[in-house]
Amino acid sequence: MANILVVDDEVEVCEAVRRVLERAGYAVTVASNAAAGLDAVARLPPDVVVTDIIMPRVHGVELIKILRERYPRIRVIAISGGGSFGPLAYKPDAISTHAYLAAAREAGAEEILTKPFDLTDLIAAVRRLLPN
Amino acid sequence: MERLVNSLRVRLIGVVLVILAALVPPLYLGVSAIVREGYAERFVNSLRGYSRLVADELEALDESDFDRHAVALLDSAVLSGQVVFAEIRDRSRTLHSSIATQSVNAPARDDFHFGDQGDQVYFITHTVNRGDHSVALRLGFDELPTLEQIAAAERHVLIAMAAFVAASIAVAVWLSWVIARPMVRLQEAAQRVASGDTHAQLNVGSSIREVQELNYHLERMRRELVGANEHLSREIREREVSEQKRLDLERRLLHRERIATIGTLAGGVAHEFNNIMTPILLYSQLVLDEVPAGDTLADYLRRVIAAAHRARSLVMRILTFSREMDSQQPTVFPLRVPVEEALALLREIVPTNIEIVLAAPDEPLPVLGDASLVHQVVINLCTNAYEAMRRSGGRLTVTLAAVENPDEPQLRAGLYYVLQVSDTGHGMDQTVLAHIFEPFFTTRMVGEGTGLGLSVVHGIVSSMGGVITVRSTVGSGTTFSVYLPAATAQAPAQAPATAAGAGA
Amino acid sequence: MRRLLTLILILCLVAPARPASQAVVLVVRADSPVSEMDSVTVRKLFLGLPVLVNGRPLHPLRNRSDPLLDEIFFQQIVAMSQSSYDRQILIGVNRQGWLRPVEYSREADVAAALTADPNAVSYMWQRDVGHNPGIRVIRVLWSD
Amino acid sequence: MRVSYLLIAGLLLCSPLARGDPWNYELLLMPSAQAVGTFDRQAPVTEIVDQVVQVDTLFTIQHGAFKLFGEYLLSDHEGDLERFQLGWQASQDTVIWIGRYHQPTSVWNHDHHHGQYLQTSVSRPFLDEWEDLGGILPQHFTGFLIESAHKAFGNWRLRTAVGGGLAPIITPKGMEPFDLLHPDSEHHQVGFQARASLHPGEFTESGLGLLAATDELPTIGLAEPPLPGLDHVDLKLVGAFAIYAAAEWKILATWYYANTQLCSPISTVNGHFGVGYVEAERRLPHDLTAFLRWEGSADAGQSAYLKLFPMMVRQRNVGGLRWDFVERQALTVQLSDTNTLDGHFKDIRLQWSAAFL
Repeated sequence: MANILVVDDEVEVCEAVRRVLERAGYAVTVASNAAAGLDAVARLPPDVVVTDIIMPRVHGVELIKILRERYPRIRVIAISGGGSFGPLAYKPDAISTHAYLAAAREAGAEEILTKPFDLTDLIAAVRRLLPN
Repeated sequence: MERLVNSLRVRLIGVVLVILAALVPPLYLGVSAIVREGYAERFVNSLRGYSRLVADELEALDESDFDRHAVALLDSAVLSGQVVFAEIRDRSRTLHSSIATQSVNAPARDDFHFGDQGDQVYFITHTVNRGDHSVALRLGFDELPTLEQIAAAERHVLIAMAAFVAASIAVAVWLSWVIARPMVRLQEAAQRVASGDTHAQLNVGSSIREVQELNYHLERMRRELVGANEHLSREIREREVSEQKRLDLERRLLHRERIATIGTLAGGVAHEFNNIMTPILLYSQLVLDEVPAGDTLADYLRRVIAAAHRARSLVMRILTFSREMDSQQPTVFPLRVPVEEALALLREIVPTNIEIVLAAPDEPLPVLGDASLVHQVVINLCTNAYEAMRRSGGRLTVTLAAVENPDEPQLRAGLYYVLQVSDTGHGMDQTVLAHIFEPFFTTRMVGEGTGLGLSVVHGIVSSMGGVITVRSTVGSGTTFSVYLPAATAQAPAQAPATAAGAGA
Repeated sequence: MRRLLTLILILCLVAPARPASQAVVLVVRADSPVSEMDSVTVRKLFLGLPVLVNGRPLHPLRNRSDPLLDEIFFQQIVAMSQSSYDRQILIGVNRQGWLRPVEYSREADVAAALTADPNAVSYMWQRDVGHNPGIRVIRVLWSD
Repeated sequence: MRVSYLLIAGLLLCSPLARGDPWNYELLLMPSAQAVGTFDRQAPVTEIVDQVVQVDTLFTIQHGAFKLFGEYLLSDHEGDLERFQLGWQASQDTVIWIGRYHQPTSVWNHDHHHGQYLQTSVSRPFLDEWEDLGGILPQHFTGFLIESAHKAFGNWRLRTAVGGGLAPIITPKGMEPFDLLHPDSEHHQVGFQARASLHPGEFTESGLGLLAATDELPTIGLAEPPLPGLDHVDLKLVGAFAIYAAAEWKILATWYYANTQLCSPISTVNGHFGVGYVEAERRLPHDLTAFLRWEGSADAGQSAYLKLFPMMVRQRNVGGLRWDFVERQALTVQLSDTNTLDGHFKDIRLQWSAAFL
């Protein structure tokens, strides 16, 4: 069974994605920030990492670059809130919205999903990365 | 007006009358005395000459038939017209003229002056030698005609005096009218000017020099007044214009700030909204899969999913709107350009008691990003600065400089340009500094500002990959430092640090 | 006006002491060549015209010791008013260099001048001649 | 000449004839100030007089029958010894003068001489004008003058005057009499004058009289004389005068008939002209005296002699008022309308005059 890591600082989003993926038959682990995500990967390298981009201190793009360097095999799906960074995100160093989507793709994310995405889009994206 | 003319006229005539009263009587007495003396002197002179001639003739009479010749002599004297008494006393005899003269009683003594003894007759006696004895010839001359001449002359003098008095009174009346008239006109003109009609030219035209001078000064004053009025109204208009412009600018700034805020808000809200919508959408679809198709519950779920989809597309439209509005293509521009533009704008609206100083090196200091955003940053920081110094005035200093590896934790090494805005205002204490960048945080009154200014600045600086810090001590002032990465020649979309972009 | 006052003044001064009748007489020095003189010559002499006796001109002296004498001088001797007399003198001096009569204001000076000059002629009150031995009366000029 | 003259005067004055007589003297000062304003002028002003301030001084020194009598006129533009006569009172009515005198045929000058105060009007008739002021008849002579008065019938008096002496010369600047103080070296000729008049009384001014004079006047330095080579003029005058003086009125009139003969070594030119004036004076109350005078001439245009005096007055009317405002001082205002040979002008004169004895 494929193993997917979901990294997002929004706990509700993680929970929802986890449930959907588990219902689709995947094993899902969650992390609330990039650092926790890297720990989880170190413990058990997943097949696919689904990561948010705008996260405090280390934002998603940075995580993707690290994953690309250390675990080239892991496939990455980037999901973003769209909209801009900004005060509500309290993440002073977050970068601006669509710019970082392009940056994520450039950093190595094969699939980009903008929140709120449909269940079917998520499943389809995963299935594109894990055909088997 | 009438009162002025009358009071002047009365006073002038009063003065003239006083002078006349002082002058006329002595003048009259003096002149009439001269007149009387003139006539009297001539009368006495002629009677002395005439009586002397008669006496000489009497002396020349020879002795024979003396009496007859003497009487003939007396007759010729009486016939001469002015003699009213003629008598010759020869020892005990007295001879008289044969022509009867009205009886005149001769006084004991001779007259020596006209009008002596008041008997209207001038008696003169000549002692004539007649051989061994002397004879007295006595003549009396009638003073009446001369007295009448004198009386007539004195009447003439009186008439002349009266005419003189009348003439001088007439002159006084005329003079007061001549003097009063220009005064009256001056008074009217002055009142007209006072009541606002300042454009009527003052020209009284009077022969009297003082009145002319008064007119000249009044006219100059009026012209100055008119000039002063115009100057004042011009100044007021200018003031209003500048006030208008300032308000306009402030409103535009506020408007712009609000728009930017909406943009940021939209961005922020959208971002948060999307995060919230994601579980809603996922769970609704998850439950829809669990629920049999025809079930009313499925219908409800489908309505929820549809609503979620509509919400997503709405948010997407808002995002594209705010992105469009703010995000221009990032370009490389010299940092000092937007700074100078902003300062020029600020000099218009900052009150004069605040001095604005710009210290910038000559190099262009190129940065990558949106110049209008930097313009926005400078405006916000400076507005906050001059608000802090509004009451007490002070100095607002903006400095630009290049810094290699600034020791700011959040910045990676490299060349940065620092924009510092420092003011000499009342400063902020630590509690305020902690929340200064949080949105909706403001120390100002409700309605004076949205409290989003600094958070917007923070957003812009971050989007340009820079960082903003603040130092402040209460009572001496505050300094904001904005570090922006120096733009290098490569393409813009390179390392995240150089991200440019929308938002705010 | 002025002269009236002076006259009244005199009258009240002189009046009480005045003798019943008084006269003004023409006087010369005792040994003067002048014996008698008619009124026309007297008038000429005091008008400044030349009057010669034995080839010598007579010198008229005006006795101004008494204001009444002045009045009598104008009325009886020159028989004209004062201003006419004044004018006549001016014309005389201007035309032929006549000499104005010398004037004395005190009766003693008149007497002294008379005794000093044989050709001098003057006039005084009859009563004053008495106590001046060197003086001789030629004729009565005026008596009231 | 001057020094010797004084010597003679001194000797006579101290002559034994007058021994014992007191020395008497008399001094008469007659100052006057005159302002002239000419207007409406179409001819050069004849009189040189403009703003004249002058003092006429008369002095007499008498010792016995001898008398030195002089008149010195000091004015703002000249200072001259006008008369300087040594007189001898020959008899009761006759005086013999030697020296510089005013010729007696000028009735005006004989009555007033230089004394402005004594004449009623300000200016004198043009025919009696002084030589240096543009006069046409000679006035100052240096020689002898005999004045005497005689009893005529009844009270009438006959006054006569006979004079003779050095006559003035004629120069481009007009006549110049012989001056005692600065005797010039010119060759003066001789002139004789005679006057006789009858007067009703000893002291009366009224009277009638006849005048005659014959003068030889050398002409010196004339640029273009009317007769080429002119060296002298024989001037013969015959005239008559009348004076009526009463308390209120005074009328004065004179008329001359002049016969002139301009002589040059080779030829002579005869000519004649008549000049005269009539003046009336009226005494008014308040010591005012009004006066009016007409002055005229006949055949003045044709007379060659008068060409020597280009600025001569042909006809003049004078009128005015005199005010004897105080004893021996007078203010006179006079208006005159003058016609000269080549034009006319009007002038107004204001004069203050006084006499101090």
